[in-house]
Amino acid sequence: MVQFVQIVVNGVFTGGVYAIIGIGLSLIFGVMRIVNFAHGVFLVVGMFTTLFFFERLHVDPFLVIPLVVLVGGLLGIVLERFLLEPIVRAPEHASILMTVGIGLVLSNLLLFAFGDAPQIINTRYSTSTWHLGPITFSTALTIAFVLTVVVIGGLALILERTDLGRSIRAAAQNADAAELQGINTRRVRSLVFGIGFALAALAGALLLPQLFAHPSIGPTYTLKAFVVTVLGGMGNVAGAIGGGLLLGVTESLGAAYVSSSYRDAFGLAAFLLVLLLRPAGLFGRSRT
Amino acid sequence: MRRTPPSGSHPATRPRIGAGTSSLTGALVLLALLTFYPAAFPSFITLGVTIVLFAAMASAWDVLGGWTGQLSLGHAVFVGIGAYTMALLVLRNGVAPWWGAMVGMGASVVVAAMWGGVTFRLRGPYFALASIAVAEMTRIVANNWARLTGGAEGISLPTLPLFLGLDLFSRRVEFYMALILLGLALAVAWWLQRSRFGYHLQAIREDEDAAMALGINPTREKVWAFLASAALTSLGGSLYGIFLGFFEPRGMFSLDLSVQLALMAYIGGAGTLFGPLIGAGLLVGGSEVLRIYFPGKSLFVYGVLIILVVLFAPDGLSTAVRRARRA
Amino acid sequence: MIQTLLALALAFLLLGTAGGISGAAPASGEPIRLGAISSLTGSFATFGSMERAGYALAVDDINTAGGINGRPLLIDLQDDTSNANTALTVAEQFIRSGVPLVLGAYSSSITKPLAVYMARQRVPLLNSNSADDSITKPGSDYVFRVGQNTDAYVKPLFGLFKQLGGIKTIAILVSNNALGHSVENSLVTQAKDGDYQVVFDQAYDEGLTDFRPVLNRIKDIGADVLAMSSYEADAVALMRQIKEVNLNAKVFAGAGATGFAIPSFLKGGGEAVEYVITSAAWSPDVHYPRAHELFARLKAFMGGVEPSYHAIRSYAGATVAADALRRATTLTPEGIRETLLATRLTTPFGTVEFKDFNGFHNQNPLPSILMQVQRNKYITVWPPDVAVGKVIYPTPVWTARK
Amino acid sequence: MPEVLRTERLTRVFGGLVAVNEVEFAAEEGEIVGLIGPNGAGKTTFFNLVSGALRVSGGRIFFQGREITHAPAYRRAELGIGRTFQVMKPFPRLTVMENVLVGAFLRHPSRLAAERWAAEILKMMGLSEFAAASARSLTTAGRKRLEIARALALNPTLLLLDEVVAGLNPVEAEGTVELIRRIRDRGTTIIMVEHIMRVIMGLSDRIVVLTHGRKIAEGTPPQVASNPDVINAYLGTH
Repeated sequence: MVQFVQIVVNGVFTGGVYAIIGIGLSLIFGVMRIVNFAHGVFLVVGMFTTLFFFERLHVDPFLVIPLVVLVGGLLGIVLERFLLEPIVRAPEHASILMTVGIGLVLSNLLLFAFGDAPQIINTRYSTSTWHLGPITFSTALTIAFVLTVVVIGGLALILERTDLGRSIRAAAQNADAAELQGINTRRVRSLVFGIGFALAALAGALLLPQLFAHPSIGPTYTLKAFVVTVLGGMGNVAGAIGGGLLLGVTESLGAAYVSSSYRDAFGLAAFLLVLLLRPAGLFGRSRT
Repeated sequence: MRRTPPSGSHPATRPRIGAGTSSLTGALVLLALLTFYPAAFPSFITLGVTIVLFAAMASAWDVLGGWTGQLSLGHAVFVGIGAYTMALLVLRNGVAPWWGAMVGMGASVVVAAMWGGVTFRLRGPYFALASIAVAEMTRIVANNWARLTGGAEGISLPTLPLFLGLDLFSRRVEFYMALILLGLALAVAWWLQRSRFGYHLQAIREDEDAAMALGINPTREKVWAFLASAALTSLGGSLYGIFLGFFEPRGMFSLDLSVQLALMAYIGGAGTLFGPLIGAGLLVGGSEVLRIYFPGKSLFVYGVLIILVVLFAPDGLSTAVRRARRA
Repeated sequence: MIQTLLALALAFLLLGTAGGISGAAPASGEPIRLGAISSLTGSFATFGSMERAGYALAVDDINTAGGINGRPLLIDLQDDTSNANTALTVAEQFIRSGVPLVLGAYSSSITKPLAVYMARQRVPLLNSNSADDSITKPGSDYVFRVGQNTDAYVKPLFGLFKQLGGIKTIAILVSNNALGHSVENSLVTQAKDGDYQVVFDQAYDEGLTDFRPVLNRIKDIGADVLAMSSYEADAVALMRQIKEVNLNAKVFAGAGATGFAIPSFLKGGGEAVEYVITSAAWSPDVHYPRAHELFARLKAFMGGVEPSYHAIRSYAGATVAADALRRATTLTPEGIRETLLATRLTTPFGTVEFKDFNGFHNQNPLPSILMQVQRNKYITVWPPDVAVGKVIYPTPVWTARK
Repeated sequence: MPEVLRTERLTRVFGGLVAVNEVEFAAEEGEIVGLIGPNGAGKTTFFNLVSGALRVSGGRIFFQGREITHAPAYRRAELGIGRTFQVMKPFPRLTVMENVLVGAFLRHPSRLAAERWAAEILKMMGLSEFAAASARSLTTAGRKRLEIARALALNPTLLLLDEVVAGLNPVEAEGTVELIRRIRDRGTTIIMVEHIMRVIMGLSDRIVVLTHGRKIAEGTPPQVASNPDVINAYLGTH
């Protein structure tokens, strides 16, 4: 029983990080209708930005998060302005191709800048733990989880309470109608892509102390983000949280009790089922 | 997601109907020219096989992706089924590879029928995402089901019987087999360009609701397109398996391979006769050039090229060229 | 379009002159050209740069020492971009241009199709660094391997277990790829032969790596040895999480070398990797001639990056090739193949010869060594004749460590 | 006159909103029936239910006496129901000729016959000179005609026209009205939704009025025009 709880707890904590990977993707899809194939690469950009500050300035990875988020946000806005805005009316495959191209370019730029060896950083809490009764918690994962909750809460507040948030939600529901109401959807798209990139970069910063950074690891994360987003409902930000947690717990339980070599398949199977049976996601209302 | 229509109408300079004959001539001339390739470039037959084979598979992908507008990012499944079915039947049952390829084609068609039947109710990006999921799951199963597939360590084809007296491992033979397959794929594309079925597919691609209002059953037509696409891709996969001589699930069922086929078609021009061929030539041949001229930077340049094509020739290069010629 | 075609044609002409490695040297006259294929870009590029260093220094040394009977050696190193299709394309060009021997490739997944092709073309392939057993088992008359195969990586572990005593159960956790499964097979077979009980045996999917659920399972089951095989960074993540979930074993073993036996394992793992025992192809502290000196030169060549054993094996591979060229009566593929069979050469990497044994064909029977991480350094602990330190056993439990 | 279309208590619910509420409707062969009502009255939803683009929530639909309540859209097109879309849906990458050809293939499987039939339709619609132009290059008026042409290519028994006149200039509008008459004269039954009262009053043999999904009136144009409920419904919403 203790072991079961331990495994579920691990799943929930990992799921928190999955959620933050998925939210950015979901937001971008919701507003821009773009399936962002570069999302995992954005995360890796966040990892390397963190690594850069950590190695050059010797600052704790968690302390440079504001900087990383800022860099991610700016990069996102620039990319959107110059590469995605021009094709906003093109058919959907154009945006998919574009993000594939952006991903290739970014990951190769990282390769030139940082080399091809996997980068691992060693912090005080990379392997430290704390305990609650018989249950063990990873310190790094805990900090990541807490920050995730804070950021998601903040994002929810922005979306619910601010004019910007209202503009984003309006644009997500119906871009043409939002335009008629005087919302500058062009600006909203740029901001949303910036926020999406920033969230992915944040996830990278959170993961760096426990995992490793490599320029070509991006697609693995992209796939995870897809699964999270579909489970939660494409474009449904709140759903992405549920999707992330669900994926984390499913994988943990599957890997522990069924077989670790099918771990990724459990998430994918859930993904496919949800796509077919509830295309609006597990936590969404059907729109049709 | 809709394109804003340019205002003002102009009578076209040349009708599209009846253009079929000239494109047919073009295709035949091209195939005839390609038959001289091995003699002209004897040191680059391997490269030629890769280009022609990928052109054939990209054309096969295009039946579903370009003509029908259903973006599949899981076609590696059929490459894998084609290669594995052929190889396993050769290795375990001593079945000749050409019969193995036929069985593989059958298996691919069955898989496509189930896959399409279940996921064609999804539209747009949802279908694409589902195709990724199907392909990744297939890869994971192939990787782990060692008893069936030989597992992650892959399988190799040490010997093959002669095919009509020809050594299938000879690059020349492989080149001409790939060329025949390309011819077949081009024939299908040519037929799609002008047949009732082809117009049904294009109508579905352009607007599914409007197509339905014109008496077209989209699911049925999409499934047929998928079957044809899967069958051709599977044949390509069997040949690719022979070409490699050794393969593993990680490569044969990879998302990378699926994305490559789609990229080739889109960059050359999806839903056009020569688009996938141009795309394959450019991407496979181009990356060989890039490998030499930009050592270590080829993938970067490749990414830049994709971005440029999307920005400046969003309907693919062949369409852009045709438009430039008309203007 | 026409420009692209022109560029293509031009590239064809230029190919073959790109990437040649030849040292300025006493040897003069028409150089003898060999082909080499490695992954200089793409996912295996880390190892490609190691191979490049090994080949470059070897060519330097060979040509300084008079080349091939007076003629300089040229190794034409071409990038396969970590892609099998490209490797095959390059191989064809090598063969058509009359190269009598090809060296390479790095990854087993590229070497295997390459080996199939070379054997059919009847041109010998000399491989240094691919580990998969199946490359030389059953292998072919045209494929020779300098480096150790996975069986050889696993074997010394069981030698050590026997000497240490008190080991009965083994848990196996490997990456879900060709290398992982190859190591897994060797482990299972050799455990059975030695009457050890395999109590857990699973593969994990690479990539985003949360090993905690599996590690908790292993902790639950309990095993004397946890034997693992991983590429690069997974190895560090694995050891960190083992520490985190407080999983103890008498021996933590990196059974497939690779990720457990490279410098970044020490750097990234810190205290979490202390006491880990890993098989390795080579270590700079072994007693082979010029081993220390070569290590230092390789490090300098790579701009201070610590070379892994892959660089040394590529060096040995090029040395073996040169030796065969010197002895060959005709510089044809067939001539070289026959001389390779009679190779017996001592290199800084160890003795190289090509033998047939246990189903292997043209395989160098050199055993691999075992190293233990002690005070964040690799210390060679096995086999006894080359060991420079004593193994610390059993591994202290996590809570007893500082 | 035989009955072409009949609905019984036809109902469609979106979430909590009843868009079409127990509508009883009938059209006879050769009739032009006008369907009017304020914005959001459920006219387009009614078309979508009849053409099969939407599933019904309740009630039944009969076409030429045969129940088609649950038949998919393409089946209804095969049976002889043609429609245009209020939000026009041309096939933009195809030429004008090809757009019509897609519909023509339904009755003429051979390409030659289909082309001949499509050319005839184009001529009738005055689109012949644009045959080889791409559909996306047409003006709004051209596209509206293309919508009708494509539907006509099916050789439909019943044609549903959704705002094919609105948005045209007076000359274009007059032309389209004339066309609609000609189509009816060939024996095709027409149900049309139109906001321009002058057009619909002039064309229709009979008019049905919907508000809030309910049928509130039915009759000849003069009868409907003087119906107090109708006047109230229109004035009440503005």
